[in-house]
Amino acid sequence: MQPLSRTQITWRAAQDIADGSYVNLGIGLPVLVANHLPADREIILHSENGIVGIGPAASDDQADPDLVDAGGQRVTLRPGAALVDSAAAFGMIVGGNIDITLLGAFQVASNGDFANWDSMHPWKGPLVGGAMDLAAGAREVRVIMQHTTKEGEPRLVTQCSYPLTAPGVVKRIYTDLAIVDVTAEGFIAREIVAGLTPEALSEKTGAPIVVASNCATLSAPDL
Amino acid sequence: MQPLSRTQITWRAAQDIADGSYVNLGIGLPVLVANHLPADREIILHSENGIVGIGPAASDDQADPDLVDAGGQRVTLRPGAALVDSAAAFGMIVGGNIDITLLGAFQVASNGDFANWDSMHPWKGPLVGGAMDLAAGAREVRVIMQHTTKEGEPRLVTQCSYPLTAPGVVKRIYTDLAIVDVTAEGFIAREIVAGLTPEALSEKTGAPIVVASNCATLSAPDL
Amino acid sequence: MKSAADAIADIPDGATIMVSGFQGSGMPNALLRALVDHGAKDLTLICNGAGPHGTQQARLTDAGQVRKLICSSARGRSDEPTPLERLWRAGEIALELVPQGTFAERIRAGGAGLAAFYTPVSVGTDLAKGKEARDFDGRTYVLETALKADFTLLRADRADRLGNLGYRGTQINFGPAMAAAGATTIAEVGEIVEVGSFAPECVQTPGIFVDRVVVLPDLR
Amino acid sequence: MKSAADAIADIPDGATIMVSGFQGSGMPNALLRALVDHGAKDLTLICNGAGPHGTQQARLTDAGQVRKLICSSARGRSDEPTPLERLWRAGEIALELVPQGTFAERIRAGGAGLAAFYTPVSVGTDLAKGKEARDFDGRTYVLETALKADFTLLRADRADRLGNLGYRGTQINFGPAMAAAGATTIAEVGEIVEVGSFAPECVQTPGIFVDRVVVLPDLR
Repeated sequence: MQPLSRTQITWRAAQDIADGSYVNLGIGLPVLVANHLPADREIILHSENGIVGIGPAASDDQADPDLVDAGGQRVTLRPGAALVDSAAAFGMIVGGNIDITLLGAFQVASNGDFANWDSMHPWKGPLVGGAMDLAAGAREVRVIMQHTTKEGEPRLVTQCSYPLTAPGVVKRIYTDLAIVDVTAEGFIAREIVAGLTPEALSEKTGAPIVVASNCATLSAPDL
Repeated sequence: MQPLSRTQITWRAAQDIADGSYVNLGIGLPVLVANHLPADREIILHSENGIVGIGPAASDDQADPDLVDAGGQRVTLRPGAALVDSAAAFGMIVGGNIDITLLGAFQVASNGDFANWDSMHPWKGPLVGGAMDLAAGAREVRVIMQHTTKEGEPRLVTQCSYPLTAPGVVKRIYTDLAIVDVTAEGFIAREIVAGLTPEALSEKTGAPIVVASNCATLSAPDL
Repeated sequence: MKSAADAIADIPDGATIMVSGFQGSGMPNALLRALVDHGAKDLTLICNGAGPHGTQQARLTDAGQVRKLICSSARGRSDEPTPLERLWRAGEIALELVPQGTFAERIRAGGAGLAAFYTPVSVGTDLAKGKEARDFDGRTYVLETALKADFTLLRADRADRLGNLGYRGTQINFGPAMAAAGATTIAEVGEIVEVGSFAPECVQTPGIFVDRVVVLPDLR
Repeated sequence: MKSAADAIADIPDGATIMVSGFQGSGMPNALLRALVDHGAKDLTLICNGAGPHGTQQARLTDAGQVRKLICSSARGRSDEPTPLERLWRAGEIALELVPQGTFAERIRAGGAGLAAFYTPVSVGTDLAKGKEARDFDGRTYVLETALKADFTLLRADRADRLGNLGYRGTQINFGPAMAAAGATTIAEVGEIVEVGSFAPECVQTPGIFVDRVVVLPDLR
């Protein structure tokens, strides 16, 4: 059994983004999806601090502290980009103009609830950023995360133990082991890495998970 | 007794606008105030369809159907003008950024209520435009109107018989006969045209009106 | 889109349609003309003012295609009732009169995904009757609900292939707010410009809001 | 205004202050530095995030000048608690955590004269606890109140004599909304440009919202 690397997960998630989509990529793993968007598709990346049309990451000599994405990374603009203020940028999100948001998560529940903002850290200050706005506003919420914690605890669960970011919104999850859809019937595995049995997948999943009859092999190029 | 002409009323109202003010002039008589603004003051005219900084009326060869004020008049822009959308333009109004609005009215009551939108016409369709937004949002509402109707009925009243535009907002009224402040004690005449006695003014006014002890003569140049 | 007729062909009976424009500036006359020809009826029209006689917008209401008009002005300018005023008096068209700033703000709220807001405008007037009033910090506000539309029709000066729009002068008026509040937004423009022609900080309506563009060069 | 110190000299103890900026871009560091030196205390600070250690904004909170912080992030990046995190844990600074879009919209509402609005964001989460929930058309929304300030501090790239502002890149972030929501808005800019330099359709913050401008040429 060969789990996908972090880079491979982001590659795989990128393949599912349709031509013409407006997409917001969350901080962390999701933002790396930008590196793998198919070149033949026109996909427009949105950042909640006011960019519609992020271009490639800035090289050292391009880097401009006044051209940053939501994670603070120095970026460029693609031709045809627009710069707007934060209220307008979030208006696009909550107004339903972002086709897909890809977000990281601590946990996703089989009813689509997910948690990604409050790590319940004993002394760190609270941080929510734009997570709840994206979760409530985007037309489709997809999550990218490891299938289990470092300690091997499932992150796909029947009920989130961490405070929710939004209830019932996640439609698809990309992990190192599987692509899992969140349906009215709960988790359904659409792709599983080679060598992982349905039983082994169930063991690593904290809620009932059905393997689709047409379940494919989850794979990605060496990256 | 020599009442002010319509043009003279607008001239007089213009003299009371302080340097540096942002001003919105209502359709009809008020918009003519723009012709008489003192040249040594920087007064910025706002139009609710999205102009901050209206310039002089357009000459025939300047006239552009895509540069109009709220009354549909073809205008120019002053240097430093901004063009914004209607939501932003009304945000300026309701958000309290218009120092003064000058509006026409059917009636003003001695508690500051006024009526200028619904003429109670038997068959005409309703029209409110931006009147209520200006009335509720501007920092100071001043009214320009004839002191009485064509039939001689008072327009300054104890209670408006026409539907209100806003309650309790008018601070000052410019008429062909007087400048009247609306105070907690009711109407107080600050200036009266020469030859008009306090008694004659009271007769033409539908509510108690006090003539200020320092009441001046209301006059304007021949225009 | 090849033509205005193509662009509006899928507007069904009963649709809610926003139409930008103020005092003639920014009115999407080609799209409106196509909509009259198309014949969709039972429309709810959200447009700041009733169009003066002879305009494409007036043709739409005069033809009886509009069931309800949400606006800040439905008054004709003539000494005789306009066809719209007659339809209204006869109960064949419903009017919802809204203060113009509240009208703009309701559309802006619809585009931004909000359901409703509290505004001080119209408090104490007939237009606040039947609306929920509520005090915040000692001032009274009324509750106004957001407006959204199935289709938005607007005119701009130019567009790029991504749907970014630029307006001439006061054409802009309700365009940006309506573009955001329409599920399908259709713009008629005078020119298609190269992608990259707009300065990024000066895109008056970003293409994310625009679904269809019709080029009508004789508009310019 | 000659200096940042002059521009903020009348900020009293207990004032509510909005500060623009996101990930360092658009932070009015000269004004913040002056405010630390000025020493006003018991401030309510409305700023998207707590400033990283060493920034002027962090100096303001670390110095105990802030009684309450309204933000979408108050988390430090280090393995040890930041001074702000210590003050918060000790109960010496109050935190109001707001989703970033709701934060922006509350400020925008304050500038536009609205009292409150219903948003779908945060419904069903801990951040909606204690807030009024209400259904519109079958979806649940929570009531969020507008934010206003006595003073807004922001950075822009350039200004003209009328106070019109232009921003570089992502400097814009909360600037336009906060400029409108502040009773007194103070901008620090790198350059004063001639009146007429801005294209009218491209004035990112119109001068009507701006009260004071400080020119700091070394900002550019």
